[in-house]
Amino acid sequence: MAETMILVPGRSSKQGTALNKGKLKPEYLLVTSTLEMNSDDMQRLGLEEGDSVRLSNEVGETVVTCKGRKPEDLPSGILFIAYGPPSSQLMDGDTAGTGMPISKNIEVLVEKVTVKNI
Amino acid sequence: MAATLRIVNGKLYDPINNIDGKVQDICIEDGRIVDSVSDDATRIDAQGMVVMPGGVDIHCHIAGPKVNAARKLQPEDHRRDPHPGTPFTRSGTGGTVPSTFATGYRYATLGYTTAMEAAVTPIGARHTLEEFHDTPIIDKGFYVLLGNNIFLQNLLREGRKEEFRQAVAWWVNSTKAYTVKLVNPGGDEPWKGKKNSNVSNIDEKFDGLSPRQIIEAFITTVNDMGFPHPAHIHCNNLGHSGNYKTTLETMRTAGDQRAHLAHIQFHSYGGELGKNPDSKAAEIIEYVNTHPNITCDVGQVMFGKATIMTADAPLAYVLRGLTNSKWVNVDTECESGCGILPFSYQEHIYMHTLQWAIGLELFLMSKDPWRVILSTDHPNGGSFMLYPKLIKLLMDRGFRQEEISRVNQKAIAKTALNDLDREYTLYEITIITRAGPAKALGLKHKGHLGPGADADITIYDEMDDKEMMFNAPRYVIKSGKAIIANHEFCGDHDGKILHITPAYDEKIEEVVQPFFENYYTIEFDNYAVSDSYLHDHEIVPTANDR
Amino acid sequence: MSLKLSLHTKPDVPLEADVICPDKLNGVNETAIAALTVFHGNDQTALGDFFTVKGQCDGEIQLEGDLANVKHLGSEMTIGKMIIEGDVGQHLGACMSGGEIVVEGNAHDWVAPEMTGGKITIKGNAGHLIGSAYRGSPIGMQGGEIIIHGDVKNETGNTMRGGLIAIGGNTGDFTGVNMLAGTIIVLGEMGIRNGASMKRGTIISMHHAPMIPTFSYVCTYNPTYLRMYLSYIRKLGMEVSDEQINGNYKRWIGDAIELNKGEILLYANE
Amino acid sequence: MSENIKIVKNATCTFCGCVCDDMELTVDLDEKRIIKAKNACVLGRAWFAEHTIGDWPVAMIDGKEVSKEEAIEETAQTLVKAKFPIIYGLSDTTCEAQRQAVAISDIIRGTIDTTTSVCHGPSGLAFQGVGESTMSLGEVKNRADLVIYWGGNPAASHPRHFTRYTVTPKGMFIPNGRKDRTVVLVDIRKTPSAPVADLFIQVKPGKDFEVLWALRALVKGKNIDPSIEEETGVSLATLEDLVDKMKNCRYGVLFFGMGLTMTRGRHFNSGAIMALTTDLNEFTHFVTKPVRGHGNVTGADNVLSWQTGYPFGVNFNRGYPRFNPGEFTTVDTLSRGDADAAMFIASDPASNFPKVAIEHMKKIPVISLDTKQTETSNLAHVAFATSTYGINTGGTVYRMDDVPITMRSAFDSPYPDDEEILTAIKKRVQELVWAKQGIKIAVGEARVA
Repeated sequence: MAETMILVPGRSSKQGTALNKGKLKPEYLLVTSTLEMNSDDMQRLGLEEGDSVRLSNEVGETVVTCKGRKPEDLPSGILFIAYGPPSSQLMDGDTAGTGMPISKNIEVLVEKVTVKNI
Repeated sequence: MAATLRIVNGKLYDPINNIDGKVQDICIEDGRIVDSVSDDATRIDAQGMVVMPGGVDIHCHIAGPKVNAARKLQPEDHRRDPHPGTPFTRSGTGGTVPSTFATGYRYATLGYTTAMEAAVTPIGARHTLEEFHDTPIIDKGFYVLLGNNIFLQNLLREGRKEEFRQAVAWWVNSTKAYTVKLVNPGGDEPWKGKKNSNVSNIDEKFDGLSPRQIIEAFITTVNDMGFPHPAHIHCNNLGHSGNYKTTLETMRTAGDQRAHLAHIQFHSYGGELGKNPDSKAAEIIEYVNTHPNITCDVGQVMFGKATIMTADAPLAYVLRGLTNSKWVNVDTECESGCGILPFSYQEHIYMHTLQWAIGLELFLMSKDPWRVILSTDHPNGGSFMLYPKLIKLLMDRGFRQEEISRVNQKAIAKTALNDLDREYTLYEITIITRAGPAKALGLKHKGHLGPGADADITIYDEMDDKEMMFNAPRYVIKSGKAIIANHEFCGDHDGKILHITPAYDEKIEEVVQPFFENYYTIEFDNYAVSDSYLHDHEIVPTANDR
Repeated sequence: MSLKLSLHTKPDVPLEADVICPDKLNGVNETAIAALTVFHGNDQTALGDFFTVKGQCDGEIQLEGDLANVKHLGSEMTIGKMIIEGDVGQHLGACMSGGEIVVEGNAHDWVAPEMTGGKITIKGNAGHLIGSAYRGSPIGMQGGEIIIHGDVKNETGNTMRGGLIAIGGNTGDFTGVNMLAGTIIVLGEMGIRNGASMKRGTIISMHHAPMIPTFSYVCTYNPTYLRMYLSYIRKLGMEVSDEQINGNYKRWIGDAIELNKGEILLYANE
Repeated sequence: MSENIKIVKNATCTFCGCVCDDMELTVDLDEKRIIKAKNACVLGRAWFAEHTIGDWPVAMIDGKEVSKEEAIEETAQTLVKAKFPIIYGLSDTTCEAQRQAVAISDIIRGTIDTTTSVCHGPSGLAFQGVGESTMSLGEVKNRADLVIYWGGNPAASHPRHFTRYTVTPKGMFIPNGRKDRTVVLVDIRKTPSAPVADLFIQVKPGKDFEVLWALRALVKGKNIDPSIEEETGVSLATLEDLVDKMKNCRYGVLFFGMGLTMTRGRHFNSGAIMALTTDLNEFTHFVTKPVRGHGNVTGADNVLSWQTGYPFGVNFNRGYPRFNPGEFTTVDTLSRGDADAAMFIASDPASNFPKVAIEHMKKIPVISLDTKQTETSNLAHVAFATSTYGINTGGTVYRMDDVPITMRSAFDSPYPDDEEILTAIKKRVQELVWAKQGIKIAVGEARVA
């Protein structure tokens, strides 16, 4: 089952502390590959805490681990992820004459990854 | 270029030493003018040329937080005026608010070698000094904004005069400033705290304190401490019709103490508030003429592009209402603020022509050129790059008449400009651009060509067209080093920071510190600017140091 | 006889060739043209390093080759004609005041920014900020015509004060943003937030478009003056139907935040 | 813990744009680490604790250790050879280092850009369009009775923003601190910052511009259709209530974050905030401020502005500065494939730029200067390891409100600082450029030497 949702990459304080250890360290890689999702949405998509999901759009795709958030904290259809290499894969390079790529509110297709990538 | 230099055959203009166009050699050694140098010194033949001290700008806005905000604001102004680098010099951009490198180099291309930034918030002093380090050629200093400083105003309210005096000295030391600047004293609090209002006259009390009390306290304190340059005052009501009364009252407040009135053109308007002004240049200059304690700079308006950039934030807001252009306001905690907007002075507009004409009236009716100094309040009245044109307006009556015929005649009719036949001489121009400002600043080594002076020298080809002449010096020598030779850059120079270090009782820090802890967001110990920001610098002594 | 410039070497990095402009090449011989300065990145080099020069310019220049990375062609142009067979890079006809440029392929961002006169035709698509102001400028395009047969992206006609922009395809977001006056016709669909901050001027589209909250619907009518514009661009080869020429348009006015004297006309018979 | 302990008072934390200068650092000089950072927030504590001395080489070429001098020579040769060299980053280093970086760009006629372009660059563009009424943070502390945050999450990104500057502190005209202020948060989701607010307004994603535009209209007394709620998720009544609060406060402030600059609309979203602020000055005193991310990104804006006249995205190909975001900004010069060499200073674009830009980075020689190993240093041809500003070096940084602060060094690092490396590169590229042009100038004659 796949659905189109809006991905909002942003900063988190966990990311901020992990960043100081080093961007190639496991802590940082974990934080930037964890996707927060409305728990109702997760249920609908048949997802459980820690499952892998593939996010894709016309730019690229990435596989991340999902984590539930209460519906009152994260509206249905919105996904949050800390900026990092996974979110980069979905960003378009066109800046529309501003220098800024669209880095938030990215429409992505969300699907459960049934076979785990090794 | 060797450390010794001899300039021969030039016609000297050196009013401080009473030299008016006499052909005489100048000898230079180790950055200073000396009586003689050995025969093997490098020679510059100035045959047919005019030799003057380097220009001194007593009032301009060239560095610091508000200047940089104005730079960021106007890419359109920079795009049309690139400043390419040379093998000797860095590149930059010009326009009304040039980049730091372009500022230094462009002053040099006019023959100016010293310029004073006229308004810096104390908390922005560090920023200003950083920019100064990237402003080449010229020597420079700045005036620190203390007139709307809340802590100092509190001391005045409470009548703590001695602590006020100590705190002023502490602030000047902590910021590496050259003197104290007042801008629309007493006007900040109504602006920030009372929904964008302002004080309307010099005796209007706000929380028990009037602008006049503030002005008087600073004039007295600065004179007592013997600063080389007195309190530098931007009066209340700038730009408003009828403001000449405020200006006269401000000057009267000084009594017979020294005071410098900034850009008086903007403060010489008659008429009723809210209506078109007329000229009160005669009244203002009459007071200046008859009071030797007063120095001023004119703040001439020049037609074309300008940038309004002032610590008088409420004024900038008023102008924004007139132009509807992009507008910047910056409030600075406990100290000051500023307003910025692009502006354009246009010949057909009554107000703009009137301002232009009043400036010229002030120059032409001045009886003591030593005390009525050339400025455009760069970039408020126009760029410093327009000084040569302004000089031509003053020196060439025919040119002036042509220009007068092109502007708004209703405004001209409100002035005496058509009746003023005076033409400035080269000697007088040397006074209002060099000797006068150096003297008003108390810079004893500048503004002249006598032994002991800094070897800051400009050599112009003598030409009938004074605009062309002052636009392109053939040689510019800074601190004894040739920077421009045959109109081209041949070297570079950092220039030094000019500042003062008035004595104060360190105990005052114990009085100031608690205020910081309550109301500032920067730690007290991180506030004072360290000497590492000075690089090459000169401490100019106060009268009390001597 | 016209001048023909054929790209023989593709630039590795952007090539700035503002010298390719009838004003600067008229009457100059082949050798001298080949020696003129272009900037290959930061490398100040000769036009002949990239172009084969044939003929002499008597007001007309033909260019061929993949010019997608060649910038500033026809900058500041005042007279003559340039015909470009292929794609072209940024800043085509920047600040031009006269003459004509025709591009058979696609154009990049900043086609004719701050143009005051003349005419540009792009047969393919173009990028962002067509006929716009450069950043910080209070005025964009002031006169002339920009005719683009394909699609364009964001900020078409930003701060435009005069002239005509006609787009055969779709536009991106903020079409006619900050417009002061002038006319923009979009035969395709427009993105979002069109006419934001506009003071005066007209934006016309043949399709429904989302409106920002500060525009209000006034009426549906048959604007006669529009026929003239639409007939004119049809003559230029754009696909305009009789129904559109004679049809009804919904008239919205805005931006209420500004003077509320701008208008957006949307074809009503869609 | 050794006996050799030093206390550094009033040190400055440069992790985020708050640039808090009230740190009290306990430094173990033998172990060369900070063992305690009093007054620091969770991010600041991690910043000070984790910046210890690493064990990687000062300089590497293609992954192999080389001397600093060899790496400087290779860097200079690479930069001078390039036709479209770009320099990018600079938000996490001192102004002194930034000045050297701009000088290098000027000399090699390259392009220089900072992380501003992918942070509040759009706000910089908006500023150039509409201007801005703004303030230093102390004015908020002392005066603001209405504090609005829009599209930002300071609780996660700037933890002390609320407590040190904007919400809880007592100020001159705010004697009771938090009690004297109304705090509003506007965002598309309930972020960790929401609990601090008296009023949380949730906007549908991508509808900030419409909401801001409706507010502007209401402030100006124009009508807004109630259908605004359906479009934006915010009711007309909520908007009217907010307008009422804004018009009637004594000193209001609007802080905004990258929820505005990074989404569709970009600079127009920031511009809407700035214009709304200007509009409100008809009624009361109102100011606004983008909440800046990196410790010295504001310094980078300032240094570039004073040296070139432009705040970011500056190109020197023609021998003087030019500015055009979308043309000279780094995402563009990489995504389009313009750049033929790149030097990244104190930033890691290989981990957060769009995919197409990262792919181009892999095709060109890259030079990196960073305190730690990153995706960028991993792909770099020449990689310098440098010391950490504010921990191992002094120098100047600018807080998000343009207030400059001098940092205090806590302990020495065996690694050179960015300024030292960049100064050496500058000197060498100058020699190479002069040699290329056949110019003979004695060192000391020209500014750049």
